[in-house]
Amino acid sequence: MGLISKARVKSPWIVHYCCSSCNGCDIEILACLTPYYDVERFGILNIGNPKHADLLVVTGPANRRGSRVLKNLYEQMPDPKLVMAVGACAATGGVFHNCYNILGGVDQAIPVDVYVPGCAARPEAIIDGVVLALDKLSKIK
Amino acid sequence: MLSGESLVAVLVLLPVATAAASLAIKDERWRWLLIILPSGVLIAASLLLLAQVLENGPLTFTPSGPWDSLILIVELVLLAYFVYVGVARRHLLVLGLGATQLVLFALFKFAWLPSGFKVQPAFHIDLLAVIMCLVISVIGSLIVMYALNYMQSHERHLKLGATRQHVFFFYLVGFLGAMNGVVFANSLLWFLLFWGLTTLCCYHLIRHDLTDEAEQSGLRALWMNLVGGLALVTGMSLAYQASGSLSLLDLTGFGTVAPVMLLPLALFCFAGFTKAAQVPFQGWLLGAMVAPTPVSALLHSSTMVKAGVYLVLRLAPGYEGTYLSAGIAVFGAFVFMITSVLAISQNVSKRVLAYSTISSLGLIICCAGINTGLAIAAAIALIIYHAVVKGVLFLAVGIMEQSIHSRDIEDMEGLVTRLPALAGMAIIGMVVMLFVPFGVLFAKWAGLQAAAAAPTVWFSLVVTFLVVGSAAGIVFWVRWIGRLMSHTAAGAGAPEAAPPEAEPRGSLSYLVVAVLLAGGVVLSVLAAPLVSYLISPAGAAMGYNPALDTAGWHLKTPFGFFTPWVLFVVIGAALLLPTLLVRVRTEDIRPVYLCGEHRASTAGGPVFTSLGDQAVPLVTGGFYWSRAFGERSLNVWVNGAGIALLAALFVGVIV
Amino acid sequence: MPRMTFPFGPQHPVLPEAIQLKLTVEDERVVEVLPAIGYMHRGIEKAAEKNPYLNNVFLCERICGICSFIHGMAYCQTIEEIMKVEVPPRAEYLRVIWSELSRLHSHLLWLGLLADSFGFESLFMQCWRVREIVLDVLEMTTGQRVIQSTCVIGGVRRDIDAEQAARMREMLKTLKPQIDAVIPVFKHDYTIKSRTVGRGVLPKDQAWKLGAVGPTLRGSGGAWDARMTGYAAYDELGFEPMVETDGDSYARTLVRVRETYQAYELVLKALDRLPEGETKVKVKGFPNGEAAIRVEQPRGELFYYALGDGTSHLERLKVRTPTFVNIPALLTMLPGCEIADVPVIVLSIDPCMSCTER
Amino acid sequence: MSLTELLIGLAALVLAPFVGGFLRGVDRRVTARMQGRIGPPVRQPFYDFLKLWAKALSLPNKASLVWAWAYLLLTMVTVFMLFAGQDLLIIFFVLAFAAACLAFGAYSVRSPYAHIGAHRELLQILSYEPILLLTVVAIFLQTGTFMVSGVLEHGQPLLLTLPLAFVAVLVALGIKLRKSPFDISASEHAHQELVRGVYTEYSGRTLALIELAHWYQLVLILAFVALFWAQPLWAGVLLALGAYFLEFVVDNVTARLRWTWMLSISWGKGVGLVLLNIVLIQFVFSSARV
Amino acid sequence: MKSVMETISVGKGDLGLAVQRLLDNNSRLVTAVCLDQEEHFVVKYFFHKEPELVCLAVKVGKDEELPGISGLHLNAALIENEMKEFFGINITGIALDFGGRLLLSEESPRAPLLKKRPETQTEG
Amino acid sequence: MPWMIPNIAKNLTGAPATRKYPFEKRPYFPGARGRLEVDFLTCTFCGLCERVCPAQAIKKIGDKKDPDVTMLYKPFACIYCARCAEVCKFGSIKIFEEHTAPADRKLTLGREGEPVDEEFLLNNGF
Ligand code: SF4
Ligand code: SF4
Ligand code: SF4
Ligand code: SF4
Ligand code: SF4
Ligand code: SF4
Ligand code: SF4
Ligand code: SF4
Repeated sequence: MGLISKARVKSPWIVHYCCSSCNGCDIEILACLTPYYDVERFGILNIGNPKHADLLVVTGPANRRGSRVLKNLYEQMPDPKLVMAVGACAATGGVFHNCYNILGGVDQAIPVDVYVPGCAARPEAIIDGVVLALDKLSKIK
Repeated sequence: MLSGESLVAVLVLLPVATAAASLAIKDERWRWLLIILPSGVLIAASLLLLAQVLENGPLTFTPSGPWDSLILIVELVLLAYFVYVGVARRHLLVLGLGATQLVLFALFKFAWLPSGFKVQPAFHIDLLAVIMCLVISVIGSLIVMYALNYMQSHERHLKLGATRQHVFFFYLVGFLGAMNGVVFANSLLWFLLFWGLTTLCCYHLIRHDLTDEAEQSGLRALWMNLVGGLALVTGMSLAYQASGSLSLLDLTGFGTVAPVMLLPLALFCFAGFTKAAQVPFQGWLLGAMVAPTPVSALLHSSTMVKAGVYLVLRLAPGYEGTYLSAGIAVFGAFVFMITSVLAISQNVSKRVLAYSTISSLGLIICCAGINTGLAIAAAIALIIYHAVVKGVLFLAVGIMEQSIHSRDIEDMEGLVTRLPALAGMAIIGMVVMLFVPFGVLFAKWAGLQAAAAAPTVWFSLVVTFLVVGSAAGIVFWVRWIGRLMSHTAAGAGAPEAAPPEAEPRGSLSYLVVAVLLAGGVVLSVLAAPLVSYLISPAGAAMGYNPALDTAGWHLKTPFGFFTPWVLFVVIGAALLLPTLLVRVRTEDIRPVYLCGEHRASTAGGPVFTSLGDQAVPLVTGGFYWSRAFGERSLNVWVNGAGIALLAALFVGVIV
Repeated sequence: MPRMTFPFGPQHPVLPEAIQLKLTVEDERVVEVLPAIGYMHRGIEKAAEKNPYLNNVFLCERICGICSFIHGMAYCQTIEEIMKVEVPPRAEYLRVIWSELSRLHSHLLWLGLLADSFGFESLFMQCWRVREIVLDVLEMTTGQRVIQSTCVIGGVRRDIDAEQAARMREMLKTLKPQIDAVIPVFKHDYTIKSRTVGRGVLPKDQAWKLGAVGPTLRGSGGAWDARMTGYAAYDELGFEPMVETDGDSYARTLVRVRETYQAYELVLKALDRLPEGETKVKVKGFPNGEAAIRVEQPRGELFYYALGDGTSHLERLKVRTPTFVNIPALLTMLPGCEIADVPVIVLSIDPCMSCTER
Repeated sequence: MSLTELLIGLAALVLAPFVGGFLRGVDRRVTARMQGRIGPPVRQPFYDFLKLWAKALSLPNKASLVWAWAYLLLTMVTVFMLFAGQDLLIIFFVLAFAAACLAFGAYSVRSPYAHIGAHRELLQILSYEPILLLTVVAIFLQTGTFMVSGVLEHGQPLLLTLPLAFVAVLVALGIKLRKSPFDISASEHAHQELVRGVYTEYSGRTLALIELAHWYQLVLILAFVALFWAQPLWAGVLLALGAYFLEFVVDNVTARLRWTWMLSISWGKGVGLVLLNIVLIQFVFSSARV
Repeated sequence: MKSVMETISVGKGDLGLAVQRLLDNNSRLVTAVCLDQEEHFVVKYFFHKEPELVCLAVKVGKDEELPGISGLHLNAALIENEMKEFFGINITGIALDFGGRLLLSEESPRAPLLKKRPETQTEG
Repeated sequence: MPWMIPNIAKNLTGAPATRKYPFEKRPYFPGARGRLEVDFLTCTFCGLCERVCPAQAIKKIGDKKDPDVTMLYKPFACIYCARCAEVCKFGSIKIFEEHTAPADRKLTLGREGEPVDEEFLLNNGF
């Protein structure tokens, strides 16, 4: 607890996987990194490598190939790690709920810690989601 | 205690005698005995000689007896034999060069020299010569011992009917005698013979396997070395004309030399360049790789090419402060740089080693050209360290080649898991070759400082070549080490790492590599005493001021300071700390990052899922940037520049 | 020469979406590229048969979130053509406005991603910063930043009133100088040119034969833009395709740069000429018959085909997106380039796997 | 080495991470501001370090651990040596060894991205090493010594006689700090075609070690830059900070370039400039030579 | 109005010829659409014939082979792969055959776009 | 190379563009579709919204005559298209401008706008 826990909360590095999403949420996540929202204020870096990341951000529903990749990525992340599902698709399949190649939300493949609703999820909502995730992270011993 | 004279006799004649004996004896068991015993004697004798010279100063004598006539006869026979080879192999260059040399030598000896001309003393053995002798006898003998194992497997692989090992060992052991002769001789007439004998042995060793490629490479080595021989004979005649002497002592006579002496000196150095395979004569050494590995090891580390740099170094006091000296420095530095750069594009292990040898020799030559006390010390140190480490590397590569049946660095990927002991030794060897605090780099450091301190505009060019060359060296060595190390750990999804292949750790060849490697490391640790007891005195004996202060086991030049032991401690810590501090469990080992598509890896390495959900094995080949650094794109320029530099050297000397 | 074979993607920080390129390289040089796709496939064409046809507007919009408006509009146009619906002129103009705003934000987004692909982080940030203004305009006029859900069969669901139009003009006025500040970097910067000029060359006849569309085609000198067919209000607004001839990544960049300005002008022009009237007509009945529609997306020509059998559900909906036909062209550009060029060349066609795989 | 030198060296070992981490924080902050963002707090690198340190162990193999440690320790040695006034040539030789350890770590794993990163790392060494060594020689020609302590005693600011070498050092600095346009082997910024290049396979604590080593290296390089105006000290510090700031600017106004370009810049322009400078001082300032 | 469309019905055997004629005209394939009409497929090839669309419609029995046109027009390869994958229609001679693994993975339903899919399939 | 300099110089000297969310919240645009509220009290269970919902995020459980009839709304499946609000003749569905809050569970809202437990959903095949 204490310093380490604070450091964790202050330095969440994310890896983003676009799992058959429509790109709507992806570009909103990217927008969070850019000047108007600038999540680097919270120490967030889009590090792009699961081995370095603390937070796996998934957009889009789990489809069949994608869930294999998700499992692999999740497995490669060192503990403590969190998963954030961004958008209606990632939570439940959203508008793609009745597509034959879709298994449903991301939680069909890996455990999810935070769901961010919206289609597309707004940058503000994503930031709120990160804050919620960090709250969870601070409780991890 | 044996007298100095008899030690010299042992060091020169024992190898010859052993060689002759091994030619006669074809039985394996006897050969082992016959080789190992004299090798031990040779090593002991060289050490005794060292003790003698350290105690009594340079050993100078002329053996009594009709040696001069014998030498003359053998020399004529040798030259005639070269001519014969030219005829028999229909090689015009060999024929022409051999014949010219024969004629020139005969003219010089019979028509020019007064009959009964004698060079006194025939032998002059100072500390430099003893150091060379140590290198030759100790490392050379170890390589010969290694060859015992190696040649057995080699012939097994080649499925030879009748063994040809006796011939092989004849030349191999004889080589050592000839080399000792080269470094001991003071009389140029004697020197010429021993020089020619090394050429002969070298030729036969390279063509030993008798394949077409071997024959071709042998002939190339022969003609290139004959060019050097011719330069030597020419130089001799000019030197005689200028000074009336054929003694190396006189030639390098302390004090200023007459300008007329510069040309013969330049010719001698040129001969040294050919023997040291400097650009544009690098071809013969690269081609020599076709020979069995002990040959390469011998040629590269302790003999042959070292004779070339020895000559240049030996003559250094003679041309100190002249245009020739600066020219040699620039030339050596250029070769150092360009061969390092060329080595970047090589994926054949022995070619990398060959280029690195040429490069190191270039550095030694460059140091000789810089021609200050510090530079000479650096050159001597380099000769020692390079010989030891290159020996390790060649011998290790030889075993690798016999184990994996390839000399391609690419096929050595992950050798640390397949042949851990051997790969480990090779890796340490390369690290010793490349980094501080080990000996080779210490020498490089001294050389660079010496070059920087040499006060003419020319030397900025030398320094530039040196820094670029050392950076290039890092590239090819580190990549090679990287290839050896690259592996997939058990636990990273792999069922179990492939078991290491059976390594015959106890065998003689492994032992030799280990001993040499240990020698390299120990000598690096003992750099300070080595400098103060051997290298500085050797330089002093040649008339140079000792430039290195070794008080407190530091190495101190007038402008710099280096404390190796601190770094040894740090490296030790780097190896120990993680092992002591961190417990790694198999479950902590994760598969490599393959963009989220890794699968359980196989013994062959990582696998990823690709097109159509198919498993595809990962291939990680090395990069060699052959478009940028390849021989094909650079060779023309390299050779052109080499020739141009040599031409400039001679033009400058003559004008 | 030794080779390396490894996956580039599906998860890779420079790839916008999940696609795997199986790369084989010699040194830094790419000698073989094989695409492995299917990471984004959902089955939207089938889902479109399962949904009532009116709901498909929202599904189609989510074939891609970047130019989602145009997807929705294409679907609407297809159904309108089958059902012979006359869309009111004001709706047509509004459709152009939102289409071009989509193009504007998409091109700015792309310029940013391109900058990112060669590590020009500050330029990426700058482009995305400029783009936020466009998103604000979209949010103000449609209610959502990236997926507008505004186009419906028979017209549009929202109108731009005078107040909004005024505010929009104001916002667009601040946009112009900001675009002007980033564009010269793409055009003139030495480092950018050295990364794009002559990289990924696609000759004109090859571009045509391989089916390339959009800026990929126009960068190679092919003067085809689906807006030339004059759908929506493009007829009245007047339209010329932007064409460059060099066929390299730089030319494709220039095409988009010029289209950015063009889109900006078109928005203003449409806003100025916005006719009064209805924005939507009531649609009755079910589609019966077939239609094929082509519209121009930021990435190129989009093709929709629908077949209705007079029930509430379509018999077949087929979507062919621009990236789908640009992939063959991409595969001919890659071999021979350097690893470092892969992201740049891949991005130069502005791939959109989500719509390619549906 | 005198006792004071020893103490200064040890003090530098203790302080360098703080200074280096702080400077990295400033870097991120200023870069963010150049991009119109607010950016992370200046203490951000320390959070990152602690977080990485506390992550669960996860390695591709055991060897990479050894190399990460070796990288850190050797880098620390260079910092110690520089502040203890040691031989500049040796310092850069050790630095090369450290850089090689980073490559060894990447090579030890059969991972395509790490390997390509390591190959490119070698090209980076090939690019900056000659510049640094040659600059040391140029400094020697001015001061008559390779010892940092000796350089400090040299009265005249080196920048006045070695302006071209200084420019070349800035190029080397950019390569060493992995700033655009030279961030080819591994970028500080993740959107690079090699994922994270040489760092790809590291994670958690080993990555923290590497980060720490980078802080040391930053201090080392900036201290080397400061040598160009060693007396008075504050001028040197200003010079170093100025150079650092210049790197931010260059980082933010250029795209990443390919390795061929990097090599041609560093050899053609970098080495060329130092050489020119050396030749110039030999002709123009020959009287100033010791 | 927006896109004028002219439909030409061609026989399976004449397809190649018709395509070649269009290509010679500097037309190019826009896409092909497969329609499942209970007892047979209808494949519609849409060609861009400046500035209009031309549609070649081919009727193929469910178990008949349809010769691919990717040999004539490489552009068609992906489209044909997709049709084969989605409908199980037997297109022969595809320039680059992904064998039904272009978009669908191992576990995906087979021929998902058929109106009546074989009973054994899992519902998507 | 110099082309980017004006941009960064301007950024460096000017104020950052960053909206300091969540510390400062900017006003939403009128008509933004951020959050949905279903007024289950005025709802008539006509089921129209269910039929037009493209994401099946809103659903009627039971029959109108059924005393247990209830509406379920899944904010985590909703795509915020506002079709339901458009068709609801009773104005029972309201759209708000601020976004729906993220959560660590996918809540489903039931009759009173309260979360519904998972079991109920499973039993009703939702
Ligand atoms: S939630 Fe909506 S915007 Fe986000 S990925 Fe899914 S469909 Fe696209
Ligand atoms: S590679 Fe192997 S088989 Fe070939 S010669 Fe050498 S040892 Fe024999
Ligand atoms: S943020 Fe990176 S990974 Fe995500 S869509 Fe963009 S480029 Fe791809
Ligand atoms: S008839 Fe069909 S399409 Fe119409 S509302 Fe009912 S289910 Fe939907
Ligand atoms: S091309 Fe891509 S970005 Fe454009 S609409 Fe289609 S899916 Fe979206
Ligand atoms: S009749 Fe039914 S729908 Fe109408 S108000 Fe009453 S409960 Fe609601
Ligand atoms: S807003 Fe759209 S998705 Fe959400 S409940 Fe209403 S109709 Fe369904
Ligand atoms: S449309 Fe309105 S009234 Fe009808 S069920 Fe939905 S919310 Fe209730």
